Amino acid sequence: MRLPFQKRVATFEHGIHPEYHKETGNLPIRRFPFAPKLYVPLSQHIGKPAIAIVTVGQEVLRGEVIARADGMFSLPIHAPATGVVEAISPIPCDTGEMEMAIVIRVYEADGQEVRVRNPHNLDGLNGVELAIVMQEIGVAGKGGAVFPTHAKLIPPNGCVIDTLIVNGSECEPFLTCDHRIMVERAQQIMAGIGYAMRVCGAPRAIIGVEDNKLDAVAALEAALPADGTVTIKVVETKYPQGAAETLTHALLGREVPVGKRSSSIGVVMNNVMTLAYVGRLLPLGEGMTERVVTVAGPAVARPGNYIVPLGTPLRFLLDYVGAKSSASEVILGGPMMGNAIASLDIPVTKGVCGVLAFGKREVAVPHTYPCIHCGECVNACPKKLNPTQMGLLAAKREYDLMADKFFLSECFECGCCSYVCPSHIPLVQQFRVAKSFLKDRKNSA
Amino acid sequence: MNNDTIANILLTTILPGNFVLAMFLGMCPFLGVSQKLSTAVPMGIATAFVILVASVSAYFLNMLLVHFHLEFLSVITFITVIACAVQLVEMFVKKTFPELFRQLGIYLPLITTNCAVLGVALFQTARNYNFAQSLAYSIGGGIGFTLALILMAGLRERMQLSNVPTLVQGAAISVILGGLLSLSFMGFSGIGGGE
Amino acid sequence: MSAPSNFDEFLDGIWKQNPIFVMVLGMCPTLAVTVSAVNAISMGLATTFVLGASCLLVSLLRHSIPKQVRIASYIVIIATFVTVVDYAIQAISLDLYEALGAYIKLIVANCILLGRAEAHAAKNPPMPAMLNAIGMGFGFTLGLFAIGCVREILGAGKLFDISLFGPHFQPWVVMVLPPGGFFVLAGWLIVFAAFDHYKTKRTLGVQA
Amino acid sequence: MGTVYSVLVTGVFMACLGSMLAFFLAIASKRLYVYEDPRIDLVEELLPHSNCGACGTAGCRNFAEKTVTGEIEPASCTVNTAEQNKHIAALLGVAMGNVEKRVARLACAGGHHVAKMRAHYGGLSSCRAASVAGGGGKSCSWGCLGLGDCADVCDFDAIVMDKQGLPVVDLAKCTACGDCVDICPKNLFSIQGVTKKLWMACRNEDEPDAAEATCEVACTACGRCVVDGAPGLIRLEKNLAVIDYEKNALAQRAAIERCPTGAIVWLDNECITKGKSAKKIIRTEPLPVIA
Amino acid sequence: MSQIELRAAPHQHSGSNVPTIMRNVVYSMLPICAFSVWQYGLSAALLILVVTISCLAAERINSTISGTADTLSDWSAVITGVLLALTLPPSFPLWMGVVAGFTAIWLGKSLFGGLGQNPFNPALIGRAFVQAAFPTAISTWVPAFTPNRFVECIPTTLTAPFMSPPDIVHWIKLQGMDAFTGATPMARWKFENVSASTMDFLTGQVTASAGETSAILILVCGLYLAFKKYLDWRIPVSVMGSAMLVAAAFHLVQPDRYPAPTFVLLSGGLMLGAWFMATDMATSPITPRGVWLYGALIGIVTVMIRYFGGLTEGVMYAILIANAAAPLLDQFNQPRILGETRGKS
Amino acid sequence: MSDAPEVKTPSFAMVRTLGLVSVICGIIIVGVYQVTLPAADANRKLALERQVFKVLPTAKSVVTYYATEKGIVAAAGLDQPPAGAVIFYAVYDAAKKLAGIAAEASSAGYADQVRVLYAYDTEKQAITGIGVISMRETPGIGDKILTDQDFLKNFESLDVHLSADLQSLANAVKTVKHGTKSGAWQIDAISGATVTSKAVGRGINESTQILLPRLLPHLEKLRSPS
Ligand SMILES: Cc1cc2nc3c(=O)[nH]c(=O)nc-3n(C[C@H](O)[C@H](O)[C@H](O)COP(=O)(O)O)c2cc1C
Ligand SMILES: Cc1cc2nc3c(=O)[nH]c(=O)nc-3n(C[C@H](O)[C@H](O)[C@H](O)COP(=O)(O)O)c2cc1C
Ligand SMILES: Cc1cc2nc3c(=O)[nH]c(=O)nc-3n(C[C@H](O)[C@H](O)[C@H](O)COP(=O)(O)O)c2cc1C
Ligand SMILES: Cc1cc2nc3c(=O)[nH]c(=O)nc-3n(C[C@H](O)[C@H](O)[C@H](O)CO)c2cc1C
Ligand code: SF4
Ligand code: SF4
Ligand code: SF4
Ligand code: SF4
Ligand code: FES
Repeated sequence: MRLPFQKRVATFEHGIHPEYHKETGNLPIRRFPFAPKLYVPLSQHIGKPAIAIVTVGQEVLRGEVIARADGMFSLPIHAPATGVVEAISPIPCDTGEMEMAIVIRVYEADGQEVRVRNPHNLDGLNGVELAIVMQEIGVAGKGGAVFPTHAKLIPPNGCVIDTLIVNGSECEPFLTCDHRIMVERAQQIMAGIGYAMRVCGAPRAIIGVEDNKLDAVAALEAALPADGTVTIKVVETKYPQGAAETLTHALLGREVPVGKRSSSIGVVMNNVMTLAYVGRLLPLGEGMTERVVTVAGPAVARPGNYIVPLGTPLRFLLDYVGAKSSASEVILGGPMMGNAIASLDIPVTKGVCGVLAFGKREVAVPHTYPCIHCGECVNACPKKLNPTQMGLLAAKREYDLMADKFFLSECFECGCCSYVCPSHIPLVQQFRVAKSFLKDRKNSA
Repeated sequence: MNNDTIANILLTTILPGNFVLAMFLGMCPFLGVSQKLSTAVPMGIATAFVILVASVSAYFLNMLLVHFHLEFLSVITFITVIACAVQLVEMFVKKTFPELFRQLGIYLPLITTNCAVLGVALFQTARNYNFAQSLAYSIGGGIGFTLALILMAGLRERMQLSNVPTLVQGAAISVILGGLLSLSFMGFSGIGGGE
Repeated sequence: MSAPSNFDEFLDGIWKQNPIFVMVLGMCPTLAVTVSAVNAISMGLATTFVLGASCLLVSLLRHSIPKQVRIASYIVIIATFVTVVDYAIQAISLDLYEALGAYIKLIVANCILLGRAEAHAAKNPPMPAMLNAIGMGFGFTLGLFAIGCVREILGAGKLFDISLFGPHFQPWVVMVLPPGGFFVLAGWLIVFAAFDHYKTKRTLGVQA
Repeated sequence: MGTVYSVLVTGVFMACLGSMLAFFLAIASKRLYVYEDPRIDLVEELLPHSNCGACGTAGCRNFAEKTVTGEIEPASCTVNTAEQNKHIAALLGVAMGNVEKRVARLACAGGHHVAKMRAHYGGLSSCRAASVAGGGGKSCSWGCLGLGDCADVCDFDAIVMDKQGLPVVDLAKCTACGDCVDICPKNLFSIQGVTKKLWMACRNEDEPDAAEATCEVACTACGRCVVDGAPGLIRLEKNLAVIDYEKNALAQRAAIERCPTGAIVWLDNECITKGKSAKKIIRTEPLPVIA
Repeated sequence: MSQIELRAAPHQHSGSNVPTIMRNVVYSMLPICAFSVWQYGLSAALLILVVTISCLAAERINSTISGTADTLSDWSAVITGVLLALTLPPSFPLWMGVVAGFTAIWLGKSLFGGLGQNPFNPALIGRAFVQAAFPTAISTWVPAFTPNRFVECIPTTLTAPFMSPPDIVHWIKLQGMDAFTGATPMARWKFENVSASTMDFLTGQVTASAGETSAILILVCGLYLAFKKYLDWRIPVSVMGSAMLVAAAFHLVQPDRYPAPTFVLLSGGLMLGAWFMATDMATSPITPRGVWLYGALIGIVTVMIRYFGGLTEGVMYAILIANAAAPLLDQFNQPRILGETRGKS
Repeated sequence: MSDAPEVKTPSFAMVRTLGLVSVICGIIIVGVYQVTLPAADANRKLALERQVFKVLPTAKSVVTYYATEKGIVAAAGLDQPPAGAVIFYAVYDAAKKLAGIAAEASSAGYADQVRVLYAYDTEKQAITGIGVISMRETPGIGDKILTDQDFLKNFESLDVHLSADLQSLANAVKTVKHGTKSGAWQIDAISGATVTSKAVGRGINESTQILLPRLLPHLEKLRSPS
């Protein structure tokens, strides 16, 4: 609760204030070595998987396209290292399913410079043309949804985009990669914003940064373009400030209508790191072969932000930061929304912004009590849903009722409700179960 | 003896003298048709309507009976008229609002055997209510019945989401809820009566 | 499905299809007049009489009543016998009449009656129809009596008006108030459920 | 007021009242008449009222309407006893219909004594919950998670979880309602006719070696059943043997005899039989979790 | 790496849990208990102890019968017991207290499935039951601060089980308290039109239930809980606010007939009810508007019962009735979710 | 396949059946009514006498009267009471002397109407006893009006004499809080059952206020019954 005389920082209603553990935010980004073998899944984005265009035994150069995009809502995959294709076979992925991947044995002796680039002359291209060029560099959203960025930027028919929101909130605890990018690569972010504005046609861009990253704000301010089309707005440090709906609400006071996309209210949102990569890679015509990943957590001996080649298996990554033997639970992403994984053979992909390792003690299962109707979850839900009722319904498998009467599909799984529940009821998990059931049933019908 | 004011009658029949919770009238639909709000509300309204119809017809019928000195026929004539009225309402709804009928179909005939309907007719006669008082009595009774039904439905919908022990599930838990509701309504005793 | 014997018909209502504990019907008198065992039994017997007589008549007339006036005719028949009982009780004892209050007249609206008339008597020959009805009536009486006993014992410290616990017993007034009726009924329902549960567990145990 | 007077007045009064009401009702039932086939009610009364939808209609009432119009055969209601369905057929004067009994079949045999785990799942005890939380930790990503959602949803208590954490369907109780099919996150259940006796109890599409490494009873796509079965009955697809039930009539027990892992089985009445060469597994305790 | 553990997101938690909340509520009630023991001595102490123990016993027996895990450790039964005891008159016979305790837990809670599943406030169900069962005993009041209160019990306290309590008028006279009228301030107002002073209420110098005495103490303890976010501050605010408003309206129209709003606020169980019982989470709504309406309903019904009903005190029944309406209040006041457009298509 | 049976509305059969059933049932009822009427009447009379004898122990016989604005009439010959009449009972002792008047008072109590029968002594112009006809008050509280000796003492001689103009009571009967009775026309309430006590008082007040002014001018008629 904010007292009346306190200065108001732009924010949204409800939400939570978890412990942030953002110690790695002060460490500069460092480079990560190449694992002996890289496992590059063909599907690292939302949309159709890429189609492999290499064969087993073929030698590939770093930056070379090894799988091509399958249509507009797909992205090409570039070789993350120079080496030889050892296999194209299923490997485990974070959902627990198996996915096709190209396995590259990395040439140890190679310097691993990017060997293949395909630069275009970007001047004079209109928005759609620029988007097509953008597809070639294979950038997917780094904010979590891994939607192909070029496709996201093109305004849907009949929509006029008036604002590009650049999401620099990074509200998840532990994660600091966006923070470091803003501090270290402000210039490239600005370049990326420029390209993105050209594609989506927005006359202005607003960068939203939480007030616990004021050094990032300073760095960005120094790099702002002179024409004033880009502004920075500080928002309250609160989870989930970075979610599209809440940030849009905090910055513009607009609400995305239920069941619609944010483009319907003239807004398109990109993550800062997404735009940093666009700004860096697009002029060079270089493919995405690596990304900055926060590696942290109580079980990690050398936490930090690392530039990790895509396809690096977690086993190798955790070994290197001194975590493998002490880790009990490994999470891809932040602690609030990230998924725990069942296998260390899973590789780092374009959507992995953080790898967190927790020790035995931190993953103890608390006793679950029945819901005591305390309403904490209702007061925490940033979407103002009714998690109490949905949780009770889910326990009785009343999934249809949840969807019909309680806006199940609007839940963006931020986890605030589970976080505050004194009964330790796994609310979000139940909502995900409900959604997955309804989706499966719809697909099979 | 029958100098109760309209407001008093209304208040008494809705709260402290609630047909269901204090007078035990209309228990069967109260326990039977209260699983869901979506059926409880139309059922309550339909019953309230029939109660009103029954009360008005009973009032005039009673005038006739008194005129002919046939008071001993009151039960049989009231109930027959009620039964026919319900059947007419049922046919009417079936013809004009088939959708509503599909939802309520099974419950409509039940109203005939709802003690509250006959109860209103008999009690208003026994208390020598005049027309306005009878009207207030039946309207209050209908509202009270609907109120109890709706409260009960809300509680039972909630019960469906809790882990009621198997032994208590079903009728027992509804009866207990009814008891607790009735216990709560005891707090209203005295309202509308007394000074 | 072999045709049930008349005796089975009779037993059905007392136990397997007990109108109070199994079918949960006729709740108004069940709750309203069971403040004492005597009231309960009188009400039960009155209902039994009406049930038996009207089911017999309905069964006799079952072929000559058109479907459209079915309900109206049944209810007229039931109302007749209710009125008969009403006056009979007035003639027998005014005290009892006062105690049972309007609920005697309300037997007409007791769902058990119309339910039995429609579901059983209208489809069966007179003999089984009446036996079934009387069985139901006894089942109903039994249920009322069970409830009435508990309410009278706790609520007044008496049974059949005989003091059980001495003059200083503190009566549990709630038992004779409306909520007490609900609670005692619920108690019996739980006892029935527990008994059922125990029985099915036993039979399952024997099978295994 | 004399008795005679009283009786007379009563008689006249009741006669008037009775006939007047009947008259109203008669008018009303003419004016407000809505035709509805009375047999629908009769049929509905004979149905089990479980509204399970196993017959493919939207509940029992709908089924009754469809049987009356002849769109569906009485026997399609698998929950009802045959006797009741016979009553319905007799009532409507139609053929009972001959519908093969169908039951839910599980396409996995990997209990926790033969299938390896790579992680220990410690959340909400439900298969689908496990599957949305990183897949549940079973090494075979196709296999049964063993947390019993199917047993939980079956309204007919037809599924129990056995000691190895696999669901077992009680064929007598199963009504083919399909709830277990819907709930299983791994899509392991399907509704099948009881005459389909040759059955593939594995879904693992991994490379043969990988598959056998994750689960001792996985199909290794060795092809022996393809050779031993009738021509065209069984084929290999995605590292699995696939049975073509169009040719079900040709199915013979011989097809399973040489299966080395026992992934393909013969279902006879209540019991599942494996081939003679299938490896014998005597272990019953769970395998340890290995990352 | 020994074994990978799989857990569902979120992997972080606020750290709050049910027993901690419940334990804190118990702590916050201890000063109120202490005050009532100071006022009424041994009898109050015994009553609180016996009722709480019988609640715990009922809970224990229930978990044994139903074969569920032991549920004593969540502390909620302690709250029920203490609150129930605080709403009873200090002279209440102990055996009736035991009946109240068992009813509270069994009828009020266990039958619905235990913690959090009960639609009505268990403590109040316990009290409503004994109020209906033993109406005389529960409306028998004794004066506070009798000289021997720490060495002897009020005679009714130790009534033999199932027996009627003795008449205590004589005993009260013996205590040298002849000015005592044997009635609560509210009864005195209702039947004699005598209003007690505000100061007496604030400091607890009035005859009442064990825990309905010092308004200030209750306020402080309640505020502590509200500050720690263990209770929803909106509920007491709307209960007290609506009661005050309605009372003020009546007072303005007929000042000689209806007492001042402060009297309504401070007398009887309103404070205890508003802060500790209306706020019971299991039985109150959760949606924002639902919560406000719930509080308002309690306030209004309380005043209505007090002014027009046959009873002197209506807080308990008002809360129970609002409990009954809580599911409906929730249903019809679902919050507007972010981005939802109502009415407009 | 759709050879569904056609349903017709047999109007005449409906009218005939329901009419016939109604008549038969009506006759049955009339029969029973006529048969039981004497017994029921006798019962009612007996009950009334029992009550009256309780409040007026010397009573031996009871005559029912109606009091109207115009005067009093015996109920015996009348089919139905005259409009606005109040019923009361003249009670005679063994010597056929007027022992007192009994009348009913009723008012809303805690749960429902409390109906009491009170005995009025024409000599003393006071109420000399009450008995409860019916009530649904809470057992243990409200029903103390039957048993509480202190309360019953109020009615050993409750002053109800009329004012000089004979139009109303000199002092309205009033129930007062326990222990504060100060006049012979006041009723000392039962502590803890004030609501019911007040109902009794209010009922008596209402009844006497109407009945006594109508009754007193015609006392002579009662003293010498025809
Ligand atoms: C609960 C929640 C929290 C989120 N937090 C962040 C965040 O902190 N930073 C961020 O860039 N995106 C966050 N996102 C993703 C944004 O909603 C949005 O998808 C993203 O900023 C779009 O940019 P992208 O397409 O470049 O990834 C979050 C999403 C959700 C649902
Ligand atoms: C968004 C982003 C922008 C980057 N921009 C540059 C850049 O402008 N120049 C550069 O040398 N490295 C940049 N890097 C880092 C390179 O991938 C790499 O660290 C760099 O080539 C230094 O490598 P070195 O240690 O081999 O010199 C960037 C990384 C990211 C994530
Ligand atoms: C369940 C219950 C039943 C009651 N029944 C009666 C009753 O029948 N008659 C009555 O006068 N008071 C009854 N009361 C008590 C009244 O509410 C009120 O307290 C009393 O009449 C006031 O009397 P006092 O001022 O002497 O204390 C009952 C109280 C409760 C809780
Ligand atoms: C603020 C607060 C108030 C509570 N009030 C009550 C109460 O009035 N009565 C009660 O039985 N339990 C109360 N409880 C405890 C708990 O919610 C109660 O036992 C549940 O109703 C049991 O499901 C309270 C708990 C809290 C946190
Ligand atoms: S996970 Fe869903 S329901 Fe829970 S707080 Fe977030 S948006 Fe609301
Ligand atoms: S936070 Fe947990 S206990 Fe509280 S209402 Fe929500 S689900 Fe229930
Ligand atoms: S078959 Fe499916 S639902 Fe059943 S236990 Fe296995 S995984 Fe769970
Ligand atoms: S849930 Fe599955 S096993 Fe159970 S009856 Fe339905 S189909 Fe059969
Ligand atoms: S007996 Fe069924 S409604 Fe009254």
